[in-house]
Amino acid sequence: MEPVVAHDIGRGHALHLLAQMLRIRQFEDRCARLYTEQKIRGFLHLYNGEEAVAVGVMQALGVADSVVATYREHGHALARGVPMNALMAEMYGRRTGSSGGRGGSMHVFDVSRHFYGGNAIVGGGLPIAAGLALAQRLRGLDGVAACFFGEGAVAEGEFHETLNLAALWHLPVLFICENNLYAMGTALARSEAITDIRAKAAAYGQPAVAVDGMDVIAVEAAAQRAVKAMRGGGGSHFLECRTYRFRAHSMFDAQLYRDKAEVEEWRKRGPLITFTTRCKAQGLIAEEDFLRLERQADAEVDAAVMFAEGSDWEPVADLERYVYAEPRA
Amino acid sequence: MEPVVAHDIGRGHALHLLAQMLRIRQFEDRCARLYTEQKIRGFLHLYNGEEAVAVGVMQALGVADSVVATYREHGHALARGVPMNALMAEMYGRRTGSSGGRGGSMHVFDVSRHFYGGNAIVGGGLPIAAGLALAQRLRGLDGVAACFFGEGAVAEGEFHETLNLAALWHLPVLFICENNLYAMGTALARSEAITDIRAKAAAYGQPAVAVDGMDVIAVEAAAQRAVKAMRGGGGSHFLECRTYRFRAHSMFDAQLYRDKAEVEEWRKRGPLITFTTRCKAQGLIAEEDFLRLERQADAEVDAAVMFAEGSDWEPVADLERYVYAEPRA
Amino acid sequence: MSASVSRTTYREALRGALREALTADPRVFLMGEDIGRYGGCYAVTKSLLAEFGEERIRDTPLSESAFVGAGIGAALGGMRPIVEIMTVNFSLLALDQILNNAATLCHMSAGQCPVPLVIRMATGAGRQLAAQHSHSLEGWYAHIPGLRIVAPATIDDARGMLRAALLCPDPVLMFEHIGLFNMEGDLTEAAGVADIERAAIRRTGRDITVLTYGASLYRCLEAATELSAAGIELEVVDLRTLRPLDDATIIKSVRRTRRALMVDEGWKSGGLSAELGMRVVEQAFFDLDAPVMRVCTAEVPIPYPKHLEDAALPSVGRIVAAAHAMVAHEP
Amino acid sequence: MSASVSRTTYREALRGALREALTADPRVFLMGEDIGRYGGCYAVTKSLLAEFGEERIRDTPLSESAFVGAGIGAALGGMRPIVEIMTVNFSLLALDQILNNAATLCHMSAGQCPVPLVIRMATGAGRQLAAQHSHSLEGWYAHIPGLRIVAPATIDDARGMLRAALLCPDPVLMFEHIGLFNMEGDLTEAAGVADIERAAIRRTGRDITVLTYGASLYRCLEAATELSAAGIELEVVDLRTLRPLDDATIIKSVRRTRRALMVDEGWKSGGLSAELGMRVVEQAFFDLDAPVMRVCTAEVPIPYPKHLEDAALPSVGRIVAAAHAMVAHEP
Ligand SMILES: Cc1ncc(C[n+]2csc(CCOP(=O)(O)OP(=O)(O)O)c2C)c(N)n1
Ligand SMILES: Cc1ncc(C[n+]2csc(CCOP(=O)(O)OP(=O)(O)O)c2C)c(N)n1
Ligand SMILES: [Mg+2]
Ligand SMILES: [Mg+2]
Repeated sequence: MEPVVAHDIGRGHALHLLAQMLRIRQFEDRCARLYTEQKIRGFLHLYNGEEAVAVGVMQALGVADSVVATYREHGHALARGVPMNALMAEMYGRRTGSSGGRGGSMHVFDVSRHFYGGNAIVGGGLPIAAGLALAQRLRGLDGVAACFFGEGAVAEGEFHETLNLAALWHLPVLFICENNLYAMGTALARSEAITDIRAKAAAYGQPAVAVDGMDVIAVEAAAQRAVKAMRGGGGSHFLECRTYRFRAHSMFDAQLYRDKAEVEEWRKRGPLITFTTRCKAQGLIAEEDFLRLERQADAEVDAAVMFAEGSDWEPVADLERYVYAEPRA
Repeated sequence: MEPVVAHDIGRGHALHLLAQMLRIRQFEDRCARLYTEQKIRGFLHLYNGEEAVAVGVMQALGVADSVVATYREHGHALARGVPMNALMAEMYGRRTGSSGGRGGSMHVFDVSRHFYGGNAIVGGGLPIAAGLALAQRLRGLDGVAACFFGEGAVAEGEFHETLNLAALWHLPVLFICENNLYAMGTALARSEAITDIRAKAAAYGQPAVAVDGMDVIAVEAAAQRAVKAMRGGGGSHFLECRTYRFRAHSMFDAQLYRDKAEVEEWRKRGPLITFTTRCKAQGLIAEEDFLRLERQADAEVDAAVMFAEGSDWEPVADLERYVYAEPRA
Repeated sequence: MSASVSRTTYREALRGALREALTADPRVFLMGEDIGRYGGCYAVTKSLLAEFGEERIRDTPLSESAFVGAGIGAALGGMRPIVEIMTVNFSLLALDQILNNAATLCHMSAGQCPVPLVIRMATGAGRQLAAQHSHSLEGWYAHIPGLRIVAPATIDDARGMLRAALLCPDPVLMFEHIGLFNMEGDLTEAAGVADIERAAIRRTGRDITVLTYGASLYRCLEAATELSAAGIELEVVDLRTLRPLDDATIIKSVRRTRRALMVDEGWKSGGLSAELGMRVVEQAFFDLDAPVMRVCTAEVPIPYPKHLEDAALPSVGRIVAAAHAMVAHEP
Repeated sequence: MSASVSRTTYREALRGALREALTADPRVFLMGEDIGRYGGCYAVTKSLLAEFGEERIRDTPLSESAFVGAGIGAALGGMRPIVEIMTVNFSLLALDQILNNAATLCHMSAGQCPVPLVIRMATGAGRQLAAQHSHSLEGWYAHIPGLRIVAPATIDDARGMLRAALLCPDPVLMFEHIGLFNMEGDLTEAAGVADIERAAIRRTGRDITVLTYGASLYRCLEAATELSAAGIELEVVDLRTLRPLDDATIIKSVRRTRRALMVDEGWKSGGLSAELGMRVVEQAFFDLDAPVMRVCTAEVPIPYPKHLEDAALPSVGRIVAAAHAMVAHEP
């Protein structure tokens, strides 16, 4: 892993990062409750424990950059700036949702923020990110595409095809592998003959680094370096973020495949706890800051629930709208 | 590349290897003529220049081992022992052909020799070879599966998926990459960001070596080592054979993508010429041996043509036979 | 004849058949994503890893093309693999192996390479899983020669068709509707191997033949009960096998009722119901008193919210309405 | 009106349309295997690399899923990519991207993500390329909502439909039959953009409406000439677009001829002809004087030898025989 460079972040930025992580955490905790109340249905995949990855990476992106994520994308959406109201309404399936309610938890889209899902086919987002980056290059623009996926996706053929294509064509894609050690119930060592994902990526001929995905500052710094290199005309970069998901894969998972003790061990390294402790030690923030941000996040979540519950359903008459684009160009 | 170990082969074996390579060369030269006479139709991909690879590898295999090849598989079929008569009849599409005439040049099958095609989807044979190897392991047998494919296939997702699976499960697959530098008109450097294929394969966690694919002895030795390791319980092995195709990709190819001079340069290193020269220098064979083997090969080809031309067509009434297996188990 | 039955679920019937096959035939093994430690994404294979061990219950990496292809290879190599693809939606990643290899090898090799492979996959909508997890493509797969397509709707068939699939020398794709796994009911102990070449008439009736399969069967039976009160009697045919189709049973029923209504959960255009309708027309045109009709899924990627998902799928209401429209046509 | 025409081939008409698009619209670029240095496996893109350079004529590695997916991404990113897949047979490797992404994104995102992507692929049999290079799956693709499927049969359409595809905000799959590339004929200079929502009547006739497209069109026209001598007049409809189908033109014709014969090169069961037949029956049942019929490819992986390949494909003889059988049915 990359050594963590001591890095002076200042109080304002510390508060910002913490606020973003807390928004995600509180939003999702509420979603879990809403799921048991059956207000949210379908598959719900929580990002709990991995917040530092999305928040860290997003700091490096500009408004014109694109983001492609997975079915575990609430964190990415929020960190990218998708309004929480629209996100919660999407969880409810309401027409005010970011995808008009049609996508639900797994398919959040917000094109005004270049947020392209919300892709629930493992590995399926990678080629799309390469294409978005290609479009930037062909249009003479300097936007990059950030593509998030789990370590499970690394086994898929599309990972291989896309890493090669991006490296070969020097496309400005930032591949971010969220290595949380499990793909559903399959531990990394049970799915990869060689488990060093960073090394795997480097073998395609692109800069590849691994960082502590629990450390928002380390993630941010690595993403900044990669994006800077790409803006300067560099090709694709790979960032392995070593992290852990604290909760089940989805709401249907009994977690028979891992020990409670292992989870507890990782919890001690949780991104919120470690960052808060560190910032306190450095005198950047105080306990009351944390509590205030938590309250703010909760208030934002409350408002989002209100918004969602007050929103309409899309009319059934519109079921077949948007199968084809409208209006015709 | 592996250093070529000086290797004492004896006259008998030298004659055998030369005979096999000559059979392939003469068979295919005739096929090219028959193609222009329209006796052979469809796609015809010649192996001219690459004979040392198939012949070298086959020396390492036993009767119970399996072979999976590509659409450029005449050489593999002959070297594996598919009778030339049946092969030529297949080229003609006659019912006495190895696939009853249904497959043609690209789909030679001979299950009695565990020769499983003849696969014309680039990369498509790799998973099948993994499965054949898995079957051996699960049945407690020590057979291996040899899988041939071009360097173009390396970019396909199935390459990645299968190499990982084979390494992860320690399957006795010998992956043989026939690196002839071009996939149709695409030079390796135009399709791979990193062109060292051996290194790529090694990154999956399996022994991987590169050999001079123009040197039948080097290929044989490397294949022997790999197969021996697999019989002893070892997992998959990878063998990159650096070779060159002297003729066009198929009969439709104007070869705009490479210089005549490059082809001529490689021709000097042709497997027949270098092996013959070397054996002569070592006093293993004489010019008259070469001529005799060439005559024998020609006679075998003549007989095969006669056989094919004298064979019947499969009756149209049988068109729908074998869509499903018969008889039902 | 009073058959001995036991109470179980569709999921358990499948698991029982898997267990039985693993016990009886050393050539059988299972392979798929999360079928072992996790217990299967729909829990069908739960506990089998503990019973049969890692060699025979093989968790695969996420690589649909490789492990389906490996299943083909293992079948060629003398094994009887049962491959699980989590859902039909992900099977698209393995479609090259399924169409270009599994379905093709036997014919292309003039019978030398039959592929006795069983591929199980979940299919269907109804659980708000949205556009990448809800499609019903089994009717689409039924277009491919060389494959056999089965879709058990009942608990007996869940077990019996898996048994039959394992005896079959051809590649068999078995589609299990996600709405059926929890279904409880009776398993006929002595039912044996299912005949995977025959449809079954699940309800007899004189007015309209309904051709359906899988979870839609239950919607049709519900509609039949409702229509019966209105004096319209549906004959409900459970196709069971979508390729090859059992024309004999289908046509015989339609000749009697003189009307055919197809109900399936696939998209309408180019779906299985079109094929069924064509066969009826080709073989029984002059016996028909009304145009054939079909009730299928709206031609949209299935949306997440329940009201839209319900609106997209064939409902009892739509089946009833179609039946009324059909009898309104006087011969 | 005497239109100005020029003599050309189907292949050149395609190339001309590509050249025109590359010249007119900086957002257009081409991507595919061997389209550049090699000149395209069917030589459609020959010389374009020299004219437009490597940035816009992009040879890809052998990775169908990645470059089709990259096409989707580039379309989302404001470009107008034209992706070539060598043949439909290899497109199966990219089917996940095509179905789960290209066809789905617009609806799933409530209209935010239209995918203006053109995918061209060769299709069809007749050149003895055997079971992994000869299939006709365009009718099968027509099952998928969200896609537009076009299959130009004429030189004017080769150019005009590509133009239309590029103007379309949806993913358009364009299928070019391998038997047509060398076809010579006239290109109507002023023909403009083709209407990809309408079928075209290529021959009028009173007795039977023949529904077909692509290379089969020419077999149908040949059959029509032969049948005309026997007093049977075919009306030959070139569908042109397989999704969405132009019901209006189809049904209007069938109402007049009172008979419908479908001819396509796909496998019969679950193929496009089944859908066409169903639509005719659903919309014009009481206008029919004979059961609808279809002439399709035998349900086999296409074999290599010419006599078996010919036997598998729809032939003029089979079309003629079907027509005779249909008129034998007296109303
Ligand atoms: C192609 C495909 N195969 C299987 C699945 C089912 N599935 C959904 S998430 C998942 C695990 C993915 O693990 P990973 O990539 O590590 O991401 P994580 O869930 O850990 O964030 C699986 C197998 C799928 N959605 N797509
Ligand atoms: C999946 C797929 N894509 C494209 C093709 C068309 N094609 C046939 S051979 C070939 C080149 C393959 O090159 P390589 O793997 O290096 O083998 P070689 O022909 O050099 O022996 C291509 C692109 C194919 N058959 N299958
Ligand atoms: Mg993971
Ligand atoms: Mg090559």
